[in-house]
Amino acid sequence: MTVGLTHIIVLSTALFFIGMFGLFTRRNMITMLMSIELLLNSVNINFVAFNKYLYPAKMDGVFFSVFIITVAAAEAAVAIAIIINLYRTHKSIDVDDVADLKQ
Amino acid sequence: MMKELLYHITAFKSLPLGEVGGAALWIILLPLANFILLGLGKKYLKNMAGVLSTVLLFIAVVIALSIAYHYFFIDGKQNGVYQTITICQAHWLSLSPTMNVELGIQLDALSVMMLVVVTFISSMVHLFSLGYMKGEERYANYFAYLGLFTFSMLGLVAATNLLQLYMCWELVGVSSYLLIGFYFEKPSAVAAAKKAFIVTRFADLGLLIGILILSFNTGSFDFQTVIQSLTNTQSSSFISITASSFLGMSTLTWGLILIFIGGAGKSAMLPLHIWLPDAMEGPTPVSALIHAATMVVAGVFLVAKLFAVFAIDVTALQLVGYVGSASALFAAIIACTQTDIKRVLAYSTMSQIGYMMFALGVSKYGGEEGLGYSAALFHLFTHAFFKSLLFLCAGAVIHLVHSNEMKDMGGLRKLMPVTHIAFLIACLAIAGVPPFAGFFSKEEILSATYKNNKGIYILALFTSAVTAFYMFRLYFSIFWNKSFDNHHHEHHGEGTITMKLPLLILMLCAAAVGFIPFSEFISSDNHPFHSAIHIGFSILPVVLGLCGITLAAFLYFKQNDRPDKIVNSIQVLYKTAYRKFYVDELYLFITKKIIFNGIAKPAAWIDKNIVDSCMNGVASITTTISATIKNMQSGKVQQYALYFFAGVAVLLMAVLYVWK
Amino acid sequence: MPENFFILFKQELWLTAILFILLISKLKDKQPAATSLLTGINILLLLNFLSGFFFNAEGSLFGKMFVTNHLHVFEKNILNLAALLISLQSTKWLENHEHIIEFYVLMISSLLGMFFMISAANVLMLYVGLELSTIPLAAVANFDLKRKTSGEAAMKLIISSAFSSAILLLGISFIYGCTGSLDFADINNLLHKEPLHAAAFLLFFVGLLFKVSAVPFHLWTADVYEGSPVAVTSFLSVASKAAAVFALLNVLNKMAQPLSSIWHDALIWISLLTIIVGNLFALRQQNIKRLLAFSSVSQVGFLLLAASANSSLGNAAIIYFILIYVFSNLAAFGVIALVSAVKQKETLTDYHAFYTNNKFLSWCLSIALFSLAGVPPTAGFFGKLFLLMSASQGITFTVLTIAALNMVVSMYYYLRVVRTLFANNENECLEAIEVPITAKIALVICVAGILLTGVLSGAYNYIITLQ
Amino acid sequence: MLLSSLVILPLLTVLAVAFCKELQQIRVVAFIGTLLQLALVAYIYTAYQSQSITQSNFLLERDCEWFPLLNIHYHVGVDGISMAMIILTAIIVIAGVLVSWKIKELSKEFFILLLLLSAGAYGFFISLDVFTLFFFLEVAVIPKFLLITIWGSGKKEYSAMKLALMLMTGSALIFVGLMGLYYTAHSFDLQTISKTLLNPEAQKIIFPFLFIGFGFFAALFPFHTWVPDGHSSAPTAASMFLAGISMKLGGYGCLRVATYLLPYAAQYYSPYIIALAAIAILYGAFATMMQTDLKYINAYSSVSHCGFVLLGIGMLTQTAITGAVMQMVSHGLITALFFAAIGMLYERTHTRQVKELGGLLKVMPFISTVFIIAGLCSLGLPGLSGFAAEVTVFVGSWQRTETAYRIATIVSCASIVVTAVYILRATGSSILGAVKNEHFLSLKDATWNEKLAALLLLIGIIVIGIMPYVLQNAITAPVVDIMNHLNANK
Repeated sequence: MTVGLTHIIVLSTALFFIGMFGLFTRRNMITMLMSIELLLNSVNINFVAFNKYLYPAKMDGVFFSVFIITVAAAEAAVAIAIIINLYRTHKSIDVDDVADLKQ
Repeated sequence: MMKELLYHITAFKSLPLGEVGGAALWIILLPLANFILLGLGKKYLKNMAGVLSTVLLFIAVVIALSIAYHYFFIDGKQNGVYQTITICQAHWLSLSPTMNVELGIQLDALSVMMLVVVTFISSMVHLFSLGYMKGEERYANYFAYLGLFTFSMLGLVAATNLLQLYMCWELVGVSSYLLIGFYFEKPSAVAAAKKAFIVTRFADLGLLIGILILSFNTGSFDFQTVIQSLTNTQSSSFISITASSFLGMSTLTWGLILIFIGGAGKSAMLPLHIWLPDAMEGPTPVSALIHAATMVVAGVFLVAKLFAVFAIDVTALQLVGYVGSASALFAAIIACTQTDIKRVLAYSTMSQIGYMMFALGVSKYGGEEGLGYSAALFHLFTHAFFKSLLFLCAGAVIHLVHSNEMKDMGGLRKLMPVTHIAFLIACLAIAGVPPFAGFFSKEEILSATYKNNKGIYILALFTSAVTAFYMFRLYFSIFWNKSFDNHHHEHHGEGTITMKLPLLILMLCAAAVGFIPFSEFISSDNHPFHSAIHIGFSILPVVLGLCGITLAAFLYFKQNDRPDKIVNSIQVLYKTAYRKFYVDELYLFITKKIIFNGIAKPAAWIDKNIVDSCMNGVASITTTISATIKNMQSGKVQQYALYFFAGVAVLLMAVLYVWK
Repeated sequence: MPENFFILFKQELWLTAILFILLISKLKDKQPAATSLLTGINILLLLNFLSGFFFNAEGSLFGKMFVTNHLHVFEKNILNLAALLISLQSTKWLENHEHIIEFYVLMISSLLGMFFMISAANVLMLYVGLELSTIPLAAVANFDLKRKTSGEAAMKLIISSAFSSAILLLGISFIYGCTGSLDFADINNLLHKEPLHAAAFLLFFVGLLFKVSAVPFHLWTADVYEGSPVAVTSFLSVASKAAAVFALLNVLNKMAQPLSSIWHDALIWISLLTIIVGNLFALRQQNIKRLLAFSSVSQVGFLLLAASANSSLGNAAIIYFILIYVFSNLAAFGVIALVSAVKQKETLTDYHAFYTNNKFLSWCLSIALFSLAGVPPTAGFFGKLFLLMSASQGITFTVLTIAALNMVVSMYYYLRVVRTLFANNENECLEAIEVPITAKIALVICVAGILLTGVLSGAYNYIITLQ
Repeated sequence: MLLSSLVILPLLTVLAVAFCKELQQIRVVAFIGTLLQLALVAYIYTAYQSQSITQSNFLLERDCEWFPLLNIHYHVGVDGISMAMIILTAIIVIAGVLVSWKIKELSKEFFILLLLLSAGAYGFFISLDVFTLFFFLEVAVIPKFLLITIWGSGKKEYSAMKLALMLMTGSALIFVGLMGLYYTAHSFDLQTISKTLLNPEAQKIIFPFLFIGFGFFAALFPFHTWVPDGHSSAPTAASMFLAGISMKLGGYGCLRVATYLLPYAAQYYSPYIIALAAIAILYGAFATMMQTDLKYINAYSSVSHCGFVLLGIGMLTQTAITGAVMQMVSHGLITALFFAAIGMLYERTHTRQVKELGGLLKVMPFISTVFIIAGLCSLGLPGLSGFAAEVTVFVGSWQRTETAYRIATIVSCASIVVTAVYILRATGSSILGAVKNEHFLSLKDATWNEKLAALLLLIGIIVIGIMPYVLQNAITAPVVDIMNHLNANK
């Protein structure tokens, strides 16, 4: 059995939903951040797979995924900085404790 | 602006009345000038105000008399018919391309007669008021209001069209309001003024709609056009107005009935009479002028003015006749029981106007058949003199006694001889004793009624006896009965010469005007005709009148307990009549219970609680929704993401399955 | 590299230069005094703004990934102006802040990202611009380090935007899968009205709607606006939103024309929802920043309604409205920033009888609110009307009526603030607030903008000529 | 340029007032500004008179492009109707400034807002482009809100908000209607649209938006509820302006925009308009009877009287429409006079409750006389303006012979009785009667400025009452134009 595009799409979709599930349910902010990384990586898989299977002539998809990885790193850096600061002010990294602004 | 204004006043046309005709404008302008001068300059005029306005009024009387002389004896008649002459016109408004409202002065026999009556009585009242109102705080205001009234009354009688009539009609209503409420610090005066205005306003509504009907169907407000097109049975407007009907009556009938309602309101006909007795709260000379001689007969004037049209429509004219006769009797009965002398006079006025009304109601159009018409106006004419005389006398009495109640009076004949004689003559005149004025006019009315409607004739006879009774009841109670106890009152005699002079003049008139051959001047179709008194016919009413007088003398000449006995024996009837047949209570019920509590209160309530609440409800619903959905913004970032995802999902579903 | 690279890339280069200057000055051991630093930065920003008016050209760079034309230059100028005004307004707050340079570095990076977003003609460029504009903002939202809410706002912003970019990227990946290209023009040619294409596009589209905070993707907005420092809030609400709208317009016009019937309907529903929900939430707010946040949500609804028209008239109306919105919102936030610097909080009750001692500020705030409410003669009236006018080509009377009636609802909460300002209670009113000259200049510019851009039709006509 | 100066002059005055320092200066500058307005209006009137009617119905026109791509023009011009409304505005504004002479608190802002209002009203009446017209209509809303919420009395905040929101709702509907108009006729220009034959079905959809929208301003039942609260909470000058001019904006709009531009729909909806107007007239009058606050009485009576305007418009006969326009002018003057008198009384006695007042004629003869005259005029006394206008409406309404129209006319006529009742009740217990409160005896009569204000309004009322043809001649041509338009689009 060769691994076709479909398999990879299924994988990436599964990854996406796993990531989303994690994002919605985990209370720990660091875990949420990791879930987001899952989301982004599933997209990366998409790009690479599309590029390889459908449009192998150009490298657009691959490059895009490189950009995503880079940006995700930056994003994670900022997010972690924010979470650290939150820990300083709230003494917690539970996302439910940080819900003063509402309604 | 000025140029435009002048342009709009049509220059005096070449008039058959020659030089004098133009002066008719002055009759109307002088009282107006009076009103404006006194209204603006009351601070500076002070006591001169009365004199000034009286002088102006006398000038107006002179002009009116000379115009009447010219009209009736020199220029007015052409080919044996009294002409309708338009003296001047000023454009006021165009209500449609064809319906121009021109304010102006139009003279016909009726108007000329009324001009004379109004100016003359007004001048007498002015003269009388000089003494009567002396020392009043708002002396100038009083004369200003009188000026306004006289102006509007003259405008009414000289109106060229229905709308002008309506305008002046309202203006006399307002001046009546102002004068009744002259003593505005007295709550009863304010209430009476209000009542008078509102009741007549209600009637005016009828008049207004009636005018709308007639003017719409004839395409004009002008009396002449309206009358011409509605009396010509071939004209298109006549056909259209009689063809259409509503609730079984033709539009014409409706229009005339509505107009008559207006007239009935002003003339205090049943059941719109309730304001008149209360209107006696005003100064007495005012009652003499407005509520006896001039304004209250406006209804009669109105029906007479449109008589040619009324004569075509039997239903409306019958209504006039029956309402008139019922009012005459009704008021006469009440008058027998009242103790306030002015109220007695008020009811007597109502009764006498009832006479005029039913005389019109039984009359026919044209020639000798129109005797009722001439008689009604003849009675209007004579009544103006003797009734204003009665009021002025009453005024003099009240001036002396400081009370309106009969029980405070009695035996005044020695203290006020002039008043006494004047009052006696006026009473004789109203009772129909020959040769005083009332006799002649009443005889004409009775003979016209006899010819056309026997039922009304019998009522009228009875009323005439009752009239004689209550008038002499009044006379005896004031001037005879007990002797006057003047220890309690500071005696200041009969008043100044200015108060006595008008009494004397009016006394002469009340005695003499009956000899005028009235139908030679005023007739339904303006063709003069001769009417004679039939001695034989007159015997019955005169005898009945004398019976009434005798009865009154029997009961009231000396102080005794006979009246009380009679009252006790017919207590229920007496009470009912004394309480004016509970009409006031009925009105109170209708206004307070039905209109106030039944309509106005719910309207205000609905506005506040339903209409407004709906508007506010929209706002509160919005806030409620806003409060309900506030938890969407829970503050939890994971839920935000969930909503986000739900949004995406819904959008995708919608795109994939709904829109495709 | 084309010979006019420096002209086409002028505005971005300016920003980069400023960034370098700031970084270098940060590296120096001795920091300059706050006031002189701020003055310098303001002058730089002013020069940056002015540069936008000279030597403009149209063309593309980086293999057509980056396109610029007069309209884009104008859009960027609007953003430059916003940045300048915000900087002028927040001097009072920044003077006492220890990280002035960092603030500007982050803000200008974000601005740079926005410029890339606007000029993007390629999905990759758009994505990079988007992230460049968002991530620094999250950091800068946390700038009141001690305040709990500030951290919360930053957290919510970064997590929400990360999630939204994930969705956006998913969309992009499928678009790439469907078309094999990242170039706007190519995608425009290759996209069809097919379910997969439509779904892919919608995922991408939603990512952008998140940025403009359309309902139901708006939930972060109010919290972030409320929690962030006022300067950041104004930047978020004005610049960030404007850039996202410009980018959205670009995408809709240049990339998604084959699917216009789909996004037309979607936009109408979303915009109605946005208008209504934004208004309903705004109605009950007691915090003036939060109130303005929700009001801005509802304003976006009107923008989207015009965007649904898919016409040049609509685009012009949107750009015009954004210009006005910059003035109005910044006038409002300018006043709020000053009050907040004194009071440290922004509840509506603090503004009770504000007029008694602060006439100038009250008038500025009122005029700004009137403009937001769309009351003539302020420019907001014209802005909103033109939006609806261009929108009404493609919508039913019902939609138009709902939108118009929502203007009345929004009227309520704006007037509520105005009423509070003018209440005559002299006992518990705020004392007179000292207005620094820079803030005064900024406010005067804003108010003049509000009063003049509408009545004098020049601005609008100019935008029309740009297209 | 001449007409535009009507808008510019108040704005210049606003600037001048803004730079004033002392109270006295502010008043005088504002007064001079309004005097100049009056002079300008008089000059425009003479200029208008001297130009003969050419092909166009509008004179002193000026048309320049404003937003060319949207086909929005700044287009102004006057015809008889707008001329009448402009004169009305000038008179009421000057009277408003005069009665506000004593305002001490934030007087500068007060006069500024009042002048802004007048600028809005002038602009509205001279606009020949519906967009410009809408612009000026909305300009006049917010100053009202501020005037009430800052200087008002009673539950002013509620009233001000209610007024603003309801008027804005009206504007929102008008806007929707305008959009419909624009996308049907592709123009905002009044004359251009009037020359285009609009699709009847489209007219039927657009008309309700425009008519109800303007109806909010003109107190169309059931959208009148802002009137009582708004008027009674407003300071005197604002009440005068609200009832005198603001409500006329609605009537003018109903006529000039809704009826004129959508003649087919106007005829289609005529019965509904008539029904609402007749209800407003009688129901408003009855509701007035139960009011105890003088301002509420006048406010509700305004609902009733403005019903005549809508009735006249809805009847669609030349006479009725003429009457409607006359009623607009007349009611503007009367109600302003009434509010001025009530304001003067309130300023002195500090109460507006009918029950607490009494016998004021003795204490303050001038103000009381003004009050009585205003009352009499309100109940339609001939010789004053109210009668001429109402009778024209009645006669015009009677020209519609259908039974429903007749009933509506009779119902409306019946209001003259109810009006008399409430006016006389109010007058009877507050002005006449015995002095109810000792301290009333020490009160002073009107000052010169108040007298001047009252006289100014009175002159207007009397001139129209005695010479209504002056007003009528001015408005005949435009009304005939509207009628021709209606008849051509049956």
